[in-house]
Amino acid sequence: GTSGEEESTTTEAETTATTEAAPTETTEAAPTETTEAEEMILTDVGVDLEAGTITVGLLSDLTGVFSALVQPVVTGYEAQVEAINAAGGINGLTIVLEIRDTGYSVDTHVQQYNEIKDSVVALGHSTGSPHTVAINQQLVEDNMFAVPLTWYSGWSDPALNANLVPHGTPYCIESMNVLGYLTDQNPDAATVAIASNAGDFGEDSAEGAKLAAEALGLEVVYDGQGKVNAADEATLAEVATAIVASGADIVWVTTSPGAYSGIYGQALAAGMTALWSGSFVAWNFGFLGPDSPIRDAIQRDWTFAYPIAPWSADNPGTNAARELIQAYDPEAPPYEYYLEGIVEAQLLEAILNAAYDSGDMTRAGVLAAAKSLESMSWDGLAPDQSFVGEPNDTVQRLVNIVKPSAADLEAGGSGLELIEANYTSDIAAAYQFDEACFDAGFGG
Amino acid sequence: MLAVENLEVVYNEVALVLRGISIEVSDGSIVALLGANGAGKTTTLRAITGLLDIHAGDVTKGDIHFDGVDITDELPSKRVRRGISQVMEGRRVFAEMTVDDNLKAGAYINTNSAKVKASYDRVMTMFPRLADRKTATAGYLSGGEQQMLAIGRALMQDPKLLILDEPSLGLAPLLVQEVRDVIVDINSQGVSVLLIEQNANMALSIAHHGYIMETGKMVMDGDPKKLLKDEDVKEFYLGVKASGEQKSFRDVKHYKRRKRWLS
Amino acid sequence: MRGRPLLYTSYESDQAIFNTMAKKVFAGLGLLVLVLLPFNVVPGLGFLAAGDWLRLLSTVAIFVIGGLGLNILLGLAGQVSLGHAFFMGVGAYVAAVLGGDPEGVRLGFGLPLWIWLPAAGIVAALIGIAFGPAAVRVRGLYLAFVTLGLVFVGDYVFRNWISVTGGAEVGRTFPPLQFRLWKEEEPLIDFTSDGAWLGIELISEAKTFYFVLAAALLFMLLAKNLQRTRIGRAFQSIRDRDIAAEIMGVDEFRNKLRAFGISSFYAGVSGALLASFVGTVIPSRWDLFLSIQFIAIVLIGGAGTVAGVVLGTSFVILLPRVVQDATLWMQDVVKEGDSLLATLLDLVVATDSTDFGLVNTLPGIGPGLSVFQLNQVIYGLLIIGFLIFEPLGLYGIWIKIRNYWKGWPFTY
Amino acid sequence: MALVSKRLLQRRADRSGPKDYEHLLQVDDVHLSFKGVKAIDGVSFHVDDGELFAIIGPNGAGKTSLFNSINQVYKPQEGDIIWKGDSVMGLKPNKTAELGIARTFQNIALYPHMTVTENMLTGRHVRMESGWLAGSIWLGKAKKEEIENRGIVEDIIDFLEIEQWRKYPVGLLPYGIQKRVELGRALAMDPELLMLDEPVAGMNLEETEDMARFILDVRDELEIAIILVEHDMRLVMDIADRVLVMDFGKQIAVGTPAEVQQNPNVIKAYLGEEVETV
Amino acid sequence: MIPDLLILAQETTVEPSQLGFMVVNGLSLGAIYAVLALGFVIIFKATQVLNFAHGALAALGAFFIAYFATIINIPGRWMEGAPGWLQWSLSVVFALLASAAVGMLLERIFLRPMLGEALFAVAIVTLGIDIIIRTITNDLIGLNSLPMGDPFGLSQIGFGCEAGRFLGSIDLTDVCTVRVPYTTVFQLSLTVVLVVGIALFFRSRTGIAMRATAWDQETARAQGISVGRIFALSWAIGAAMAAIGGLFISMFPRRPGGVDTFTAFFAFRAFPAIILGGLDSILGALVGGFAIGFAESAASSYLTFEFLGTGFGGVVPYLVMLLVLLIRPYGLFGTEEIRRV
Ligand SMILES: Nc1ncnc2c1ncn2[C@@H]1O[C@H](COP(=O)(O)OP(=O)(O)OP(=O)(O)O)[C@@H](O)[C@H]1O
Ligand SMILES: Nc1ncnc2c1ncn2[C@@H]1O[C@H](COP(=O)(O)OP(=O)(O)OP(=O)(O)O)[C@@H](O)[C@H]1O
Ligand SMILES: [Mg+2]
Ligand SMILES: [Mg+2]
Repeated sequence: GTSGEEESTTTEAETTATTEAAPTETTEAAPTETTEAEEMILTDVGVDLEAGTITVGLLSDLTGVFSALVQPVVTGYEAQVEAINAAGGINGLTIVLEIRDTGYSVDTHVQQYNEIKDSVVALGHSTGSPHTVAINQQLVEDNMFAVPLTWYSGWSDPALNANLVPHGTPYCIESMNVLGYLTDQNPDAATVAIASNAGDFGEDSAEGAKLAAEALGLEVVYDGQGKVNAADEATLAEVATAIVASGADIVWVTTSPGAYSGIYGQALAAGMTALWSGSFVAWNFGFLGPDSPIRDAIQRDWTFAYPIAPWSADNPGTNAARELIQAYDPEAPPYEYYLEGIVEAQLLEAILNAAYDSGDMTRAGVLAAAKSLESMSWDGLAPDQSFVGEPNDTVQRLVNIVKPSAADLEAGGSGLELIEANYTSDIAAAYQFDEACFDAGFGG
Repeated sequence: MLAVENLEVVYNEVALVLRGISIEVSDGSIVALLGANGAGKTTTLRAITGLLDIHAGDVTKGDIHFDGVDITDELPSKRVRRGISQVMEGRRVFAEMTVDDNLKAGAYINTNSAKVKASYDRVMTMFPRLADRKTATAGYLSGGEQQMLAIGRALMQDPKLLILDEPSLGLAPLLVQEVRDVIVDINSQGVSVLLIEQNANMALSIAHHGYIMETGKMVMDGDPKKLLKDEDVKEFYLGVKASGEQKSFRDVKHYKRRKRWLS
Repeated sequence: MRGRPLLYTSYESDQAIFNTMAKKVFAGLGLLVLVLLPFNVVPGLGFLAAGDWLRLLSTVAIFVIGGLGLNILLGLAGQVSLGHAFFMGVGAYVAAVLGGDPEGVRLGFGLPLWIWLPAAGIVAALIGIAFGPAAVRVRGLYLAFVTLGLVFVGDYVFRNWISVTGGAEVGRTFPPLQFRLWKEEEPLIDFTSDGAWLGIELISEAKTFYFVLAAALLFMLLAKNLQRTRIGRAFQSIRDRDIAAEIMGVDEFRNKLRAFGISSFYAGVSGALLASFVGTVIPSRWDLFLSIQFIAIVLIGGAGTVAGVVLGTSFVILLPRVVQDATLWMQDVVKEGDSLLATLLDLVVATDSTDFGLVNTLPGIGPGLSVFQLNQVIYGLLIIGFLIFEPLGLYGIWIKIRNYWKGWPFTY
Repeated sequence: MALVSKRLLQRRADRSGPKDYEHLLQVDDVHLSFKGVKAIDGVSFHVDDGELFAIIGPNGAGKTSLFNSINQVYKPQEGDIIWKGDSVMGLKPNKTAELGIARTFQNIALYPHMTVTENMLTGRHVRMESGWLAGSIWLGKAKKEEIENRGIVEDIIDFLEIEQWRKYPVGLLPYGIQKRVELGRALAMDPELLMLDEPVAGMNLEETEDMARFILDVRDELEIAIILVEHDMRLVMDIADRVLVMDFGKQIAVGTPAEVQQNPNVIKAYLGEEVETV
Repeated sequence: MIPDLLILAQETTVEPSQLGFMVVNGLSLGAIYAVLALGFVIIFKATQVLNFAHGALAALGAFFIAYFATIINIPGRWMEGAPGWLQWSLSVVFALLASAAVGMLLERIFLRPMLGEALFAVAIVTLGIDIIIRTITNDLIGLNSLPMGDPFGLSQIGFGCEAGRFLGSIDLTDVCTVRVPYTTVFQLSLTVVLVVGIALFFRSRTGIAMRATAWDQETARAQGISVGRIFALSWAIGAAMAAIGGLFISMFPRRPGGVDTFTAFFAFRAFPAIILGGLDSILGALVGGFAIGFAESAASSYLTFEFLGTGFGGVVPYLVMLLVLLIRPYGLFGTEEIRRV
């Protein structure tokens, strides 16, 4: 294309006037499927009215440490986009995905962004927090929005989110919800042990847990915020020892699935019994398999909160999503991350439709459309969310409380049983959100 | 016993090093193979024992028979099992292993422990110096000690044919005589020997037959006694003047150099 | 006949880096091509003028500097170090602290590039020298593992020293590539924004490219000179025969320390440039894999030569992109269908979950590997294949080609 | 005789000042053992300027170990080694090189990946000065020094007649040429004492003659003292001024070749009866 | 059920023995490191190859075990009624054979052509292998972690338990001074058996042949040693050891979920153990493995001061290694390099 000479910092007005003038003209002569829209659709990069395509980028970790999570997200995304296209696309325009593997490396993320930035209208998702921060400045310059594929509460911070469209419940709100739920159910619980990965993911979650503990009157008997390093076995043993020593009633650990099960296993081996939870990212349906040694124990001990519905939830949105995946890939195991991909793709669809309706499909137009999405509904697949207003208004506080269930797994589900949909605890609901729960110091 | 016929060897697919040589070692004999540096003696040995491949060498013509069997393309380990052992040029002891372990490695193909013991004892009596240093790390032995170890290691295989590549290199005069005696001794026990040497005097004094090669070709062969009398052999291999007296190194002239300078 | 007679009128001309006319011409042409790259005028190389390719080439230039450093240690002095990533990290954080935003969340003094860049190298070198005595005590592979320890200790420090590094999974931003005389607001030369230089419009990627290219060329020159002078020879003699070298008068200890220091200097500079170039770096960037990548660079290029480092770096850095483009292309061809090629490829490529194929075009699960996984596998295979078929490295291939043409038309 | 270039002769002239020492090298009752093995067991001798001194002895007698002790690679437990009146004991090996002791090795110890010229230039290391930074920048003094020393090395290359191999990595050269390069590298150090460890082992007659000629030239033209360890008795007896005989680390005889040859102990331990035919 | 549990939890707030936990954890870690080190050392000892793909092989081996034992149930599917432990053991044997086969294949395809090349060039080849195996293994493992299907489950032996028993098999919720999972007992006994077996093997004729081959392949061949067979054998053993290491890693309590995409990284943690013991020493692998296991376990139990930050336990092995190397440059039992002129 026109890479190289292209101006990436031109203003909106200039863009429409100068670049891509040709395609704009051809809209009049465009095939009829560009609907009866007489008004001109403004475009710049990534939307080709002549070819009838909208190109959207996905920066996904497909071979790195989170590939087991991100691969199904991308598959779900693709499935949904295929469905959208089959149903006529965005008013006749086909969505084309430009998928790039970042391998969960910041360098590669930035490099891949630069490879696709001149051909896409927006980023359907961007895996990883420092990774997304690393391209944030360029996103602003390029007038593109991106959906961060992480749930850091700081994404709602105006300092960061000019071009970000975060969806789902932030980690810290998730903590508040689950701890609220657990103390509701177990009024005797008096102490909590908290441990987490370092960084936005773990520490945002841990901060949330601490805020919740304070509000709920739980005593924090071990604070292992930032102490877990999933790739360092020694930290798992250290944290497990400390958790056991603390004798907490509730344990909140936020880390990767393997590390979570490792800490849990070592605590079990030391004879500890407690209520266990942590960010849903730790969940993996392998833990419930018939051969898993902890199969029974986790059904007894674990509770999670999901930002989307579990696989076997029964509501229109989830039912449709499930069918979609099963049709797209009959081999696909039931797994919530497919649904996450669908959630993201539906969000994209809504944004693109809104942009089309506004007649402005330039990057800036699409970004504006995203930022003015009043109420987005996923029909139960995920709690509804608004993207307009102050952080305190837009931040998602609803979660789905789930518990591991072998029965669900055997019945063809993902092993997560929906206990309560669209749940929000009192502290989560009341929490005044005006800055990140945990300031990771991104961009500093 | 060993018959090399019309052998051609090429290195790296380009360098023709052996240009059709033939050697015969008959049962129970000692055969000497002499030749200037780079003549292809070691290459001949490699071809016989199957170690050319490591050096990117190939037999492109000719064949090698051992006891009537064509072994030209056999694996080296197979040939060792047939009874062909070698003392490689440059000692090549397993430096990080002890003297004993070196000998044990030599006895790898020999699974009969009584036989191994017998060979071991034989080596120890042959080279008392090694007996003193049984547990020493081979890499720290002196040059000559390493040479003894290399010879001893080959003897551990109880060979039918022993090929030695410059066994006298770096050995003290007395030891050269001893090695010579060892060779004669081994030979008297029924082992055929192919002896590659720079030390023509020593080699020809015990050989039953001698070959002389020059840049990949056999230039002369015959009865060692005759070879010892040959004028060229005398001049180029024995350092004896036409007059019959030994040349002195002090008399060596700069003539070659002058000649080069003039041209 | 062996080669052609080389006639020199003085040892000086024989010892020059480009000691033949052909070499001079090639070097000049090569430089010209590099300078013209961003202008899309070089036939066949037009695609390299795009921003993303210029970024890749800049990455190559930055890695060349680090690679030269390791080459001095590994290729010349024969010391295997797996700790190169650590020294790059040190350089990067020195740069970050000295050049970082004083008002930012992390420690920063806002000093200009001409201070933080050399300082990055110097501090890394000092740490390298401080570590040297321990490194000199152990030899060979043990040294490799001692230096591996550096990477892990470094990782621990980098994770925990949050005020400097930003901490795990967060990282920090680094000073941009801008030239200021002192802490003034506006940079004199800004390598990171689009605009005109001497009236010529350049995108930011081109400016960055020029800057790192110049740096890489400078370091190449220094490395080449080092290699062909007294100390470089001393390094090589230690590599080839350490005890003999000592007996011939080379102080093994001092020279190993020197090699560590110089190599760490290069690493520090390279790390600072890399961090500055990417902008945001998390501590795990300086991991074992980065060290290993540098070893691969040196070995694939052909240890011991400057040209080898350049070739090796290009291979290691550009290969993933080439493989990626190839696999993506394959995916497209198969998805398009129709052509003969597509039918052929379809045998190996699975387009949906029920189709048979070793590779599928789905990024998620499905039969066979995804194209992205294939990308990885091909990368691995190429590295292996390369070392198997050309153990002398890319430089070895180059020499073979050169000798072929030298001898032409008499090729044996 | 114009066998050696003026520059090399100049070096010889530079050395010929008044002497303030008794012997160039003096080895004084040296003992060296490794974990119970007595490699050197009380050896004493001296070497004077320009002398060609030979050491012979059975394998494992400790000859190489003696060289290594003089170079301080091995640290003798007892005794003293005195160079021009000062003890070298405790010095690092590279310091002995700076003093002017050069050496070749029993198993060729060249730098196989470097060319002949480069190998010889490493010999110049101790006689050069420029550091890594000066070298990296390649300006002024460093450059001048490099070119100057290249000239000296070229003289030696000429002297040893290995011009045609100049640019070859030595690892690829024939054995005989490598031995010659090794001699060249030692000569490049401007030594006053040259220690040669079996310089003609594995060489054919022609190569041995060449090497003998070079050794004699070095001694005669350049007036460098030489210690020669060699098993080739013809060579030793032909060219040595004095011979030391060792056995099991002990010194069993010293004297002129003629004396030593007749010594019954030497015959018994080393030469064997048939010395003439070997 | 949940409320019951809470009551239990409150009743059991007896201080568990941290020392006991540390020792048991150290033993289990030590076994893992020792087995990983053993596989690595064998390959190095016989072929002079630094196998960077060891971790990937461990993950692949663990996958094989999970695959045979739980997914396709081979040979269990043909032996209904046989005791579970027997079925599982046979599956493990099958998986080890598969791993060994992979090891031999890798050697034959990728490493044999590298015979005689520089050590580090070969090491980089193993790195390429690592990338390939890891990618393929990750693909095979898929999205969920795969448990090993071992018969030990969560069973433990308790020492000094409250219920009056001093020693015995216990419930998860019993209160004991020291608890040792069956899996740890299994790991320890298997490690001892393996080390003894391999040490004996190395003293044999094949062992000497392996060392000879490693030092000088050409000369080894000249002794009638089939270098190819030695290489294949050592890679087979090495890969099988890696698989056992992978199994150990992927068990309760360390990774009750089983093998996942992180498993492959674990082997790098065994490096200090390998070096501490000496790169080419079987005994060293054992001693190094347990020394490092204990050092790490002790550090993560006791060195938890705030100022040390996070993950100090993880660098302790490297610090121990550095310290030992400064005193003994070839590790505790490594062969010294021959250095002489
Ligand atoms: N691996 C190799 N590749 C290429 N050429 C080789 C190789 N090995 C030997 N040659 C060449 O083959 C020729 C014969 O070598 P060979 O080693 O067989 O000679 P030789 O008679 O044993 O000599 P020497 O007396 O020095 O041991 C020489 O010219 C040598 O350079
Ligand atoms: N570094 C060492 N460690 C242990 N033993 C050694 C070491 N160096 C030499 N030796 C032993 O010391 C003795 C003398 O060895 P040295 O190499 O000096 O003998 P040499 O006289 O040079 O013999 P040759 O003529 O065979 O070369 C030998 O027995 C040798 O094994
Ligand atoms: Mg030979
Ligand atoms: Mg000697």
